[in-house]
Amino acid sequence: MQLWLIPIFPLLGFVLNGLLGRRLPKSAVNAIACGSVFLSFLWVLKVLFGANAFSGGLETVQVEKYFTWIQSGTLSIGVDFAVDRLTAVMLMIVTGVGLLIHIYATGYMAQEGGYYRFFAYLNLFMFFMLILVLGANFLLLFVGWEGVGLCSYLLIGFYFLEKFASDAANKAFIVNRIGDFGFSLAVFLIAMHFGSLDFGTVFTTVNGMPVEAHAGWMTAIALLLLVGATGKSAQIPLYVWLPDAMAGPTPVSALIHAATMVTAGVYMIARSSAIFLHSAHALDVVAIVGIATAFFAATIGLTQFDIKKVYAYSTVSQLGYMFVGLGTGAFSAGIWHVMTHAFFKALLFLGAGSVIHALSGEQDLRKMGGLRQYTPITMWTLLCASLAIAGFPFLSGFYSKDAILAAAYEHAPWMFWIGVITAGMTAFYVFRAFFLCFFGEYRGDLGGDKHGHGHKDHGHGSHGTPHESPPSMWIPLAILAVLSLVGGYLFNIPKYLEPLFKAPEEAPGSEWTMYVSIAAGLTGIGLAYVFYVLSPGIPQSIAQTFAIPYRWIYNKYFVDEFYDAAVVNPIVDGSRSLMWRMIDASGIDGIVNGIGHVARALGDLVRQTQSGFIRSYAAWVVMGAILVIAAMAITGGTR
Amino acid sequence: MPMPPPLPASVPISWYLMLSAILFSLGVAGFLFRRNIITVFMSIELMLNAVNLSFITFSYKLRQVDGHIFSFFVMVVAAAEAAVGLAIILTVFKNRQTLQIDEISSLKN
Amino acid sequence: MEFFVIAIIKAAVVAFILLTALAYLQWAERKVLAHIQLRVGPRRVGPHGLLQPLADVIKLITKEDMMPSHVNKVFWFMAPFIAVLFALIPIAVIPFGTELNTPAVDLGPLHIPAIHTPMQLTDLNIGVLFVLGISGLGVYGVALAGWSSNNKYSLLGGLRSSAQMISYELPMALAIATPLLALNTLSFRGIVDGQAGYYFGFIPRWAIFQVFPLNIISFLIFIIAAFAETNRVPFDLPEAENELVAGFHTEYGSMKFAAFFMAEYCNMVTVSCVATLLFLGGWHPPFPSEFGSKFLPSLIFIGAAIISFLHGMSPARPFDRFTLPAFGVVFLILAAIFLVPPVAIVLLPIFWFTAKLCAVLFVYIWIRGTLPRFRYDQLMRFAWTFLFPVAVVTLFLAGLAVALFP
Amino acid sequence: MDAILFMLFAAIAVVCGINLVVQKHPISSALSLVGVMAALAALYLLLGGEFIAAAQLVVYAGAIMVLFIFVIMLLNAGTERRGRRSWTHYADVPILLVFVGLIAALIANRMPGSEAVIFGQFTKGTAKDIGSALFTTYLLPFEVTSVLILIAILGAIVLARKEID
Repeated sequence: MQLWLIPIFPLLGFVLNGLLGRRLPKSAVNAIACGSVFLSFLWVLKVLFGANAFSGGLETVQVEKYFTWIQSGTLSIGVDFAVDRLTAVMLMIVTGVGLLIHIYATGYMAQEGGYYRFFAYLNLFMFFMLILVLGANFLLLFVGWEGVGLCSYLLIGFYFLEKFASDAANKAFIVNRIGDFGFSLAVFLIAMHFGSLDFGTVFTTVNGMPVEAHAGWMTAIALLLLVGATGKSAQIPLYVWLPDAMAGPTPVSALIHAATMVTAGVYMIARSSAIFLHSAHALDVVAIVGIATAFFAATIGLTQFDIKKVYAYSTVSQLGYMFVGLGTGAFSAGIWHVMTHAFFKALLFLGAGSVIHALSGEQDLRKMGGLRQYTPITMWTLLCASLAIAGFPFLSGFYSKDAILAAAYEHAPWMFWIGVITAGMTAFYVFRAFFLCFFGEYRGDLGGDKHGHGHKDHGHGSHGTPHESPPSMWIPLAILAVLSLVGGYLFNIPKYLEPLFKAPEEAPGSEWTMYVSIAAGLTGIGLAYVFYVLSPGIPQSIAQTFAIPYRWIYNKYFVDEFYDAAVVNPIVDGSRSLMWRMIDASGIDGIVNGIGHVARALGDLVRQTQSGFIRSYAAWVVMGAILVIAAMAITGGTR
Repeated sequence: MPMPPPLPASVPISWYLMLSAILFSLGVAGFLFRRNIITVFMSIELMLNAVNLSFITFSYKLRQVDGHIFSFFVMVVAAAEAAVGLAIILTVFKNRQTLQIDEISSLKN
Repeated sequence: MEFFVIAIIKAAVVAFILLTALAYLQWAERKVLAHIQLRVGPRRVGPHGLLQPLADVIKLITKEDMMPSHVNKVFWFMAPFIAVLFALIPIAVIPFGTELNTPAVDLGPLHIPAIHTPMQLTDLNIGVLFVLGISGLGVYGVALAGWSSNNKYSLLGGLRSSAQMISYELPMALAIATPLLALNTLSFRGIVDGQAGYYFGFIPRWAIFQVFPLNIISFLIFIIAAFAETNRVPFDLPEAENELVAGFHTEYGSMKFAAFFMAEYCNMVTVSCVATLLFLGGWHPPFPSEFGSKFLPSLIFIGAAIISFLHGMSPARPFDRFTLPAFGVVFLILAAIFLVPPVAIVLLPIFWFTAKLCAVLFVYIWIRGTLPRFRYDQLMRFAWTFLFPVAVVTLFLAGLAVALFP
Repeated sequence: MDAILFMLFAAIAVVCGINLVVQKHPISSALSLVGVMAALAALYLLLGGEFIAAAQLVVYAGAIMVLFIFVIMLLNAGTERRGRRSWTHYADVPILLVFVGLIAALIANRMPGSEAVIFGQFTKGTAKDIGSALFTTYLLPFEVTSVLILIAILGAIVLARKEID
């Protein structure tokens, strides 16, 4: 099937743009960037149709082995790509949504500096993401994992001249290191316990085992994998990097921090579902982490005023939903939500980007409003996305979220109820953002001076009046809008993933859960309408009456400050005082200098032999050879 | 090497190795005795050849082709070395008008 | 035992034929050059000067072998023999025809067992490499001669020839490698077998037609490099008479000079043989036998016979009245021989091989009669900046072609 | 037969090697080195390394040594003068004797009664085998060597070209 072609195209795009991009005109850079992604999208289609994956084919995994990468002892790790239905779904999401976002970015970044750099990074990200989903063993998965982490770092810090951007990049990178540490430990454990890293061998071994066998191992591996997943997918306690990651350009937020990379954790857990199914505790932990994150992030989302922050927290909360799905054993539901979320959250971010673009870089909801007459297309597309995420009946979000909630109810009713509340909050804050953005009248300054704004993408044009985006931006919006409207109905993922995961059985008489979640969503929307359209005074008064919890929530429960106090500052001080002053300055430097002195003394000694006569050197060499041979002759050497 | 009175139909491998050793030490001798840079250089080539012979011999003993590969690489490297070395010799001769190895004893001229 | 006997006999026969051929090649060269320059060439000694080579040999042998002073004697003596040696060795692996199979003959006392042996001294399965290697050694003779005769012209000649040979060996080797890519063997016999058959039934499957058109290019490169390797016009700088007074063999006389001469012509024959075997399909006729290629030799000889008879009718010189008909009779006999099937099986390949060989040799002589000599810097620049890159590119493309369309 | 051939070529090799060392004139040394190489090529053939034998002729005898002779002629290097005798000059002979003795002893006790070399026993030395080994197992070293050659060419040109000034 020539799977290797899929990631190769973006890699080529990266090489071309990265090396020559500076000299190429923008059109050429666009052509290379989008063309490479388009080619790999086409190849994905060809591969999947070739394996007629959409018409009942590809029930079993198909592996392509290319070459042995690491061969140490009995452990042999090859560079192998595999494609099964799970991979197929992820491939479609990554390349399809990725392509749309690339096209969008050509319009969005039009006025930016470092144009070619941006697209080179984006292509590199695509390459690593495809490696991640295609890899047929944990090590390749890890390679892709680290690679996307790197690209996310590069792209968050795209405006590296701004301190907040580089800080956010570092934060994301460091927080992810913690997760990756867990993940790598998990990989080591797997290699230790199974003697192989291939998905095929590992999972067949696991499935072969009785459920309770090696429970300790399984739990350890599963929990460590979960640590990795929480890092990459921004779950409690490692979610803190994602909101700051919004410092990157909006297409990056859409592609990496909403649609694809952050769902890598979900993909990884679903991929290693066999291991998780062998450890009930680990599954419970996953579910609890998920539901906690969902609720927690949703509450924060209620109060934010930066539109991208709102969507960022909603991303965290939706990822929490996915984890709930995974943790309650409804892996397919989780993946389903990955797909629908990719649609509407990418759309939300792109729409937000379009709004920001329209407002020449404004991100503060309080300075927006009344944009519906300026940017109708953006409004309608955003409406679709908001309805979809709010779980409005028969839109994409509805199906996946309902599947997850049903599974949650099967698992533990309290989880279901928290999920419902979260759904309500989700609907509320999304529409809060929507109404604040498009209804009322424009609260921004039409003068177009952009002083005093917080962090934002920079310098879209110079005009102050809001304006609709170019077609290269709203066409992807439209496509995504259609997808987020009908996506859930068209692609019934749980049914599609039957061969891999057993579908969550619908308990009879549990349809009311569906109605409850719909009701929650509608309530949220209604409340938002009341609060921010009918009588905009209410939120203020609420904020004043519940001042203390409001401030807590508004400041994100002071989690960042807590982390600073508990983790960051001690490390910084410790390394400054202890490591640097004592150990490095005195100890290591002393040793190094001492070695230098010794070397000089020896040199003075040895210099006497340097007579400058080649033949005396040769004689020395011969004597040395004689010594060696004599030693061999005496000791017997090695036979 | 001692020749046994009745000449055997074929010689043992160790004779080839002995021949290689003798050639090698002849090369060393050339390196040590000769004064002409070019001759010294040729002695190095002689040593390389001796080593090649033992490579081939061992690859005969092990019935593997690797020895041939190694000696092939040795040849290639020797070619490169000869090119550069002779160029250096030309330069030295241009600067010092001598090929006597003992007269080229200082790094500075 | 029998193996040794056959080998010795073959060696003797080949050596005899080769040496005579060399002598007559030189005669042919003089004749052709003469006709190119509208002269007659040697015609005093024997009919049409056919005995000229013999006379030359006698002259050279009987000349005084004087040795100039101040020459480095050992090398001065060694050089011509080295040259001849390395010129003669490659012939050992050149096949001239398919195979010789004779039934066992029993004449009372001496009993000749059934012989079947390739028309070749030895079929080395790295023949091509062997020829390359030995012909690479040929340069020592020239270089030593030039250096040892202690004469600035000779030294220049030696230097030139060594530099020139090193430079032109690369394109030559690359050009040789190109057909080998498709033929996929290094033994001459295998190479020729790989060129049997015809495209569309009439275009011979010779190597030059194989990886069309790359092998034609590499054939040209090979011919050019071969001219340089054999120090022939237009690359005959080592012995440029008018600037180096015969270059490396200025100081040589009589038999040593003859040795150099013989070496040069022997090299010509060798490279022509290689060209014939590698590119021109060896002994495979240019068109298939169902089109009557097996009768062509007879026809040619008969035609020659008729011509010589006609000329015999109206002789230009008195003794032609006897010589030409005699030739005609010889030709007729040859034609008759070629019509005897068992003999023809052996002789036809040899005939075609010889024909192609003579064609290539004629090109040699023709070029010599036509082209002026290169200047030295032109020679080097031509080798390194034109011939070598072209050869590399051709080899690369040929490899690509062979890999893509096996 | 094998033994005779071995004796013949080994004798040629050793004699030429000694000649290389004792001859005063570089050209004589060069020619005797060529002799050694030719003899070694024959020995390679005996050992079944036909490709290597050919390569030995082409590369060493055909190219490298011609280069040497070319340089010798170019510099017109005469017979070497008696230079100052360094201490090595006296230490050399015993050193060498010890050297050869050691190696001989080593070989003697390492491979006692080692198997006989019979022509045709080893058939893996054809161009085909070497090519396949070279382009699969040893591909990376091969490419590295090609880079090395390139560097050598550049270095040689840079070193030996006339200073244009």
